[in-house]
Amino acid sequence: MTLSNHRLPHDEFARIRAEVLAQWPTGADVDFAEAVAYQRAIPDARRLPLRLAAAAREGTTLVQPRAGVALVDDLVDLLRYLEKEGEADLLPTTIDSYTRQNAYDDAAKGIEESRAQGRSLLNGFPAVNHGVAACRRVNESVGVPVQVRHGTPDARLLAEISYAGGFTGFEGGGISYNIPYAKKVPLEKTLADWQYVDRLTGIYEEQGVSLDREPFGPLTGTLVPPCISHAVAVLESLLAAEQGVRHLSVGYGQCGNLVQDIAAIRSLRLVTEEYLDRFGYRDVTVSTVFHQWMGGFPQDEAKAFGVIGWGAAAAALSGATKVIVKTPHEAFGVPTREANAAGLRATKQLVVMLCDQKSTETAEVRAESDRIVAETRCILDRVAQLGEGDLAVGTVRAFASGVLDVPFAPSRFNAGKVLPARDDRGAVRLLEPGALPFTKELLDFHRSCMEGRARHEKREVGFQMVIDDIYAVSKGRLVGRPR
Amino acid sequence: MTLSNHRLPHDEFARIRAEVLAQWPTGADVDFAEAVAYQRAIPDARRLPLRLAAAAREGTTLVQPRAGVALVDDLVDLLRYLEKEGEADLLPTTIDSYTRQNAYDDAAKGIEESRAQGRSLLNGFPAVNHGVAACRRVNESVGVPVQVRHGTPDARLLAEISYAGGFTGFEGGGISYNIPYAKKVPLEKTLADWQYVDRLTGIYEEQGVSLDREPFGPLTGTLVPPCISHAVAVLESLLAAEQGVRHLSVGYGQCGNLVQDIAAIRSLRLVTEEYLDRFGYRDVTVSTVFHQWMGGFPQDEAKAFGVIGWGAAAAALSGATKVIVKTPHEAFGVPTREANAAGLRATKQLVVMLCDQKSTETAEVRAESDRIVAETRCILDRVAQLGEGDLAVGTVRAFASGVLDVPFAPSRFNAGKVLPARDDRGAVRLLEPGALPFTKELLDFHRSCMEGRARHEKREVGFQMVIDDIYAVSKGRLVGRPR
Amino acid sequence: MDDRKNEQEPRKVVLGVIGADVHAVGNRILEYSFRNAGFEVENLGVMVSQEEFIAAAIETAADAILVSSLYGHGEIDCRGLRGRCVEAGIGRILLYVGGNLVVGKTPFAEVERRFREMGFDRVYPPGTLPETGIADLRCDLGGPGGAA
Amino acid sequence: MDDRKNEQEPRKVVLGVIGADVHAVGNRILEYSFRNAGFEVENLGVMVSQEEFIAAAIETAADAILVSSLYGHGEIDCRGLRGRCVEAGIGRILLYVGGNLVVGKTPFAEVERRFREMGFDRVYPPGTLPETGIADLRCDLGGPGGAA
Ligand code: B12
Ligand code: B12
Repeated sequence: MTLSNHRLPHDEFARIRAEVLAQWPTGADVDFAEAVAYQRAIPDARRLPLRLAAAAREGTTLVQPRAGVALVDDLVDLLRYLEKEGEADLLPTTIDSYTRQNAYDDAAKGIEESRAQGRSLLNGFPAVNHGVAACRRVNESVGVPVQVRHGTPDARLLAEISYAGGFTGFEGGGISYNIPYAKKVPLEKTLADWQYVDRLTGIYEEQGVSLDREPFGPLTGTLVPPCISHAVAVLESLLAAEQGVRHLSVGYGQCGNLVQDIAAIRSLRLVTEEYLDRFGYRDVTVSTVFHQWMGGFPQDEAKAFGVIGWGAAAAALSGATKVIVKTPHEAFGVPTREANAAGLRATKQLVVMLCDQKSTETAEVRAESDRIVAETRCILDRVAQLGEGDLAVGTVRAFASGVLDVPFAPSRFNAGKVLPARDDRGAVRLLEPGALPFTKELLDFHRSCMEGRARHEKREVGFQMVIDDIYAVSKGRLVGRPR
Repeated sequence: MTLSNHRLPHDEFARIRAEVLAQWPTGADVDFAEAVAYQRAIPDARRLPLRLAAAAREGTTLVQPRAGVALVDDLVDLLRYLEKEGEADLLPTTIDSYTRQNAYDDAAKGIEESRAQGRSLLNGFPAVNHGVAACRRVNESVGVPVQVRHGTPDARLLAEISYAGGFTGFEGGGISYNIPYAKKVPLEKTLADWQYVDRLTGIYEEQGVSLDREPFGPLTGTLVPPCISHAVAVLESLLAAEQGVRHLSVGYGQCGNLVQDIAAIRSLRLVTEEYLDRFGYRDVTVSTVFHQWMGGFPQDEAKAFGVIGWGAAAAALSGATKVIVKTPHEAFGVPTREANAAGLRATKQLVVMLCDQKSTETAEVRAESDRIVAETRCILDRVAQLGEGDLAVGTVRAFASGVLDVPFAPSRFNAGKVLPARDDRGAVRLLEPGALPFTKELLDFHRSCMEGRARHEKREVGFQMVIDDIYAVSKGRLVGRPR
Repeated sequence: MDDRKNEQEPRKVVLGVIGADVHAVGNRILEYSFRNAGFEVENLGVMVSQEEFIAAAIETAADAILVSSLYGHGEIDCRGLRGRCVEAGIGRILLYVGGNLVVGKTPFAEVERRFREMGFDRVYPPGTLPETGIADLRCDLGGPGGAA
Repeated sequence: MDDRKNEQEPRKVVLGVIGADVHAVGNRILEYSFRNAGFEVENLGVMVSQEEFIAAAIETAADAILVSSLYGHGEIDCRGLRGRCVEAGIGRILLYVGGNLVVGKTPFAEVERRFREMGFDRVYPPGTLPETGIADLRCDLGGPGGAA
């Protein structure tokens, strides 16, 4: 089959499904009809799309942690703790890195070792190894929606087990879970594999089971300019909608400049809705996800709280539907449940305190938002052009030619020509635009931003700025000034 | 002597001085000439006005804690710790509540009991009891400027000992350390007593010793509208300048609405400079002080970190010269040094991270700032009128008539007619303007703010809103919505 | 002394913030809340001495003295209050105390013990809502639902 | 084997992120910094297996293998690397490891002990700057100012 952006035909889907469910013994436990019945019986309070829709209506920002450990009982304890002591509105199940590589044998070893040593040796929950019944136990143990968060290029089996296991949301996409999360997996392969995941989501929807699909917004989490992550989010949304997905959450990783962050969430909602509409997907709901600072964190816990607070404040002022929360342990390792809950409560305090101060319509924000939309359109329209109307094909060609290019991504299918750096007020701009298909006006804008900073810092525009910016937040700054 | 706003004549000052220094045995150790020599020898790094001027030039926001314990050695340890582990740019010595009441006998008991029990039973440092030499030891133990922070209606002896003891900054004023800090001390008395403190500062200035004087901005710390605290700050600045004070830091307690907070610092600087200029005080420097949220705090430490982070962010965005920092123990008691340093580091991370994003010139901020200036002028001009040109006399008459009126103040010389409450976006407005001499336009504005909130909340404008607002932050909100 | 008054007659309390403490906000809310709950409140405001509390309690024939202390010197300021009540002939009056009673964040059980030893009938941790004190007072005074 | 090369000849290092780990940012900076410091760097990027590290070290006759592990599985991924080096005939090669080596915030002394026991010559805590590794490597290789 060659890749194209069309709904997977039923028989093709069925053929793949047989293969997928055979990839690991636990696949045998997935029975679609039974799973639909199970999903339908899930109370509204635990259904992610409903909770997001309610938040959007009320104008509140929901709070969600990252969390996952090797063993089922421990995960249940952890999630209950985060719900109760962390006041989490939404819960996650973060999947371990072996499962993300479909290395279920390694995951099995990790489970065994974790049992033996009495501590989690895996950085997440190996949901495939544990299987459908275990996932259901996890979901039934809590009172709020649980979403699977991972970073898996081929997440087909994981999606099957997750949905049958009662999760009502599934993160990822053929671009966002490939380029930042893989080294040599071709985009053709991940785009096709995520068509499967989206089609699976679609057939649940057709049975009256609403599920949330969330492209992973922050990508590499490191100085990603909004237009690049927006373009990816919109493409994955369009590809998902084609497969019948009805509930999309599009995300963005905080850059740290308040005007840019608010404008990013504003423009992300607008541009996603614009393209869904333009491509004829009319009955899709869109919510927005704000990720607190995704780059390197300060080691000191009090300073980390500062960064977390700033992320919470920006999320609230931007009016994002939910915020994904960091913890004071971020610079060290997977957090203890106490540290995780502390990050959540600090965030909760601020998103609730600031819910009445959304600032999406100031002159500064509108101007920045308009520019982000313009940049994103430049990229998306060229992708469509490159694909001769087919967005899946266009995506592959766009990455090959650097029209889509994610800074610092490990994938060899990513051009890696774009270099971002901060301007003098800390907004992320382009130091080296690579092959991004911007208008001259936009290119000039970015150049003048960098020159303004260089003048202020009395040094040349150059790679040292990028390095300084990468370290900056962990060293207590936003703009990496020369020392 | 009847009160009037004129520089204290030399002989009058000398007469009072003899009395003041005799109030407690340690007063005998103050030798002005020797103290001037000592002060002159203090290195620049420990001179508060110089440090503030440098920060203003560089556009950075300095970080300062509150801290004070009963015993000298413990205070030295504490301040060193906050300098090193808290990364404090400026240090305080917070004075205990007995000293603030000139109850030096009680303070002496507190010192003894603290020695006996091995823990501080006083809520601050009894500087008068410890005397000049001890204060010098404190100052010499650290590398940054140390300011005395207290709340003392009659601080004449404390000021003498502080300046001779090497402190280079002294907080307070005849209004701001009376109305929120006393019950039945007449304003005539505190205004006169602070003329003495200011004159003392002035004569040090005349000897080439620069000292910082800081009117206490937040007053009762509880829903104080900016125009009221600004009016007090400007009056105390004018009264101080008349006595020869040359370095003024004017303060403001965070209200929590970002636009209002930024506008408050902007307008505070503008209106202070405007009036100093108007009354002919031309060689006075003005810096601004942003107090992180001064009302009731949430008990949970993670949530407290959230509130602290928001204060740090607002301080940085407002471009305040320094920020006074709260701690995660705020809701409970005087913090441990660890908790104090944690509040400082969380704040430091954000003020440095956000130093390039000052937002004082947006349309929203300018409009709010203009209104605060207009309100403050209404009050100040009426004070001048009531005093028939004498601002000291005017101040007394203004409080008597409610033209100046501090919400929730304990003083019986405060009218207590004004009732503040938040508008629908959390800015502090006037629910009951009392006798504030506002124009009709301004009164209408406040009324319509309250009506807007009432409509949204579907309840009447009333005292219940005030109560709900007082509890709000400690319960995780800013606007106290009905439950 | 008659501890059991007519149920209809409003119960009287003396309210104030002890010592050199000027924290006025909680005091205002307590006054408002106890009044709203039907008590007769003699509010002495802030900076109240032990003598003033006792004099007001005698003068109003109060059922209880509600002491607040926020600023950290509560431990020193409250010592001997029960003894002075006994001396003044109102030894059995209810004594409640609340606020931030000691210097620094301290385990509340420890704080409660110290103040109970000083003769307080009820001791409240930081952040207590007026409702809690009202319910307890009703109970201690044998109001609706409470034991005599 | 000749461990002491001509001082002028650039020293060679193999660099990479081990296991299923995709954290690419630190790796880029390490490459850039070690190059700038005069080393010849063979950067294998992310997701590098033990076998790939050893093959590259043999092929380039490297002086050291610099292993990064950020994602928490470092403990599992690094086990046996020294043994495989011995088997492959480069048993004395310098092995450095850094990053976020274990799952969760752990006292570093404990982490260092575990990785030293696995045969690593130097173990670095989270947040180590490239300069530290460069200085140590110069020292271990007997460069300027270091012992041979
Ligand atoms: C950015 C980031 C990501 C990005 C990575 C993008 C990319 N492809 O590069 C994304 C979002 C994709 C990501 C994914 C994941 N991440 Co991540 N990530 C981070 C983060 C925030 C910053 C890492 C970074 O770039 N730092 C900046 C660079 C410059 O520093 P550095 O990587 O530490 O490297 C420097 C030093 O360590 C040192 N160094 C490193 N190696 C060596 C070796 C030697 C010899 C020497 C001398 C020095 C040295 O020098 C480097 C340059 O200064 C860290 C937390 C943090 N540090 O704040 C978490 C973190 C590393 N991630 C973590 C985890 C768990 C994951 C995920 C499993 C789960 C998830 N959260 O989705 C996946 C992993 C996927 C996989 N298979 O690897 C954990 C690891 C937990 C642990 N060890 O217990 C961390 C610590 C966060 C946390 N506290 O939970 N992550
Ligand atoms: C606002 C405030 C101030 C204002 C007070 C203005 C005024 N005149 O009212 C100002 C800025 C002037 C001030 C000054 C000082 N303060 Co102050 N202040 C606060 C703060 C932030 C809020 C207090 C408040 O209004 N809360 C809201 C009201 C509604 O709550 P509440 O007062 O707790 O009262 C409620 C309950 O406690 C309970 N309650 C109280 N008493 C009783 C009694 C009974 C019987 C019952 C049932 C219930 C009950 O019901 C009340 C209503 O709900 C608190 C910390 C906090 N809580 O976050 C510190 C705090 C009380 N202050 C403190 C200190 C040390 C001071 C100063 C000494 C030093 C300084 N920082 O300048 C001076 C004291 C001066 C003096 N002589 O008293 C400390 C006390 C430390 C301790 N106990 O260890 C605190 C805890 C801050 C801290 N962590 O350091 N303060």
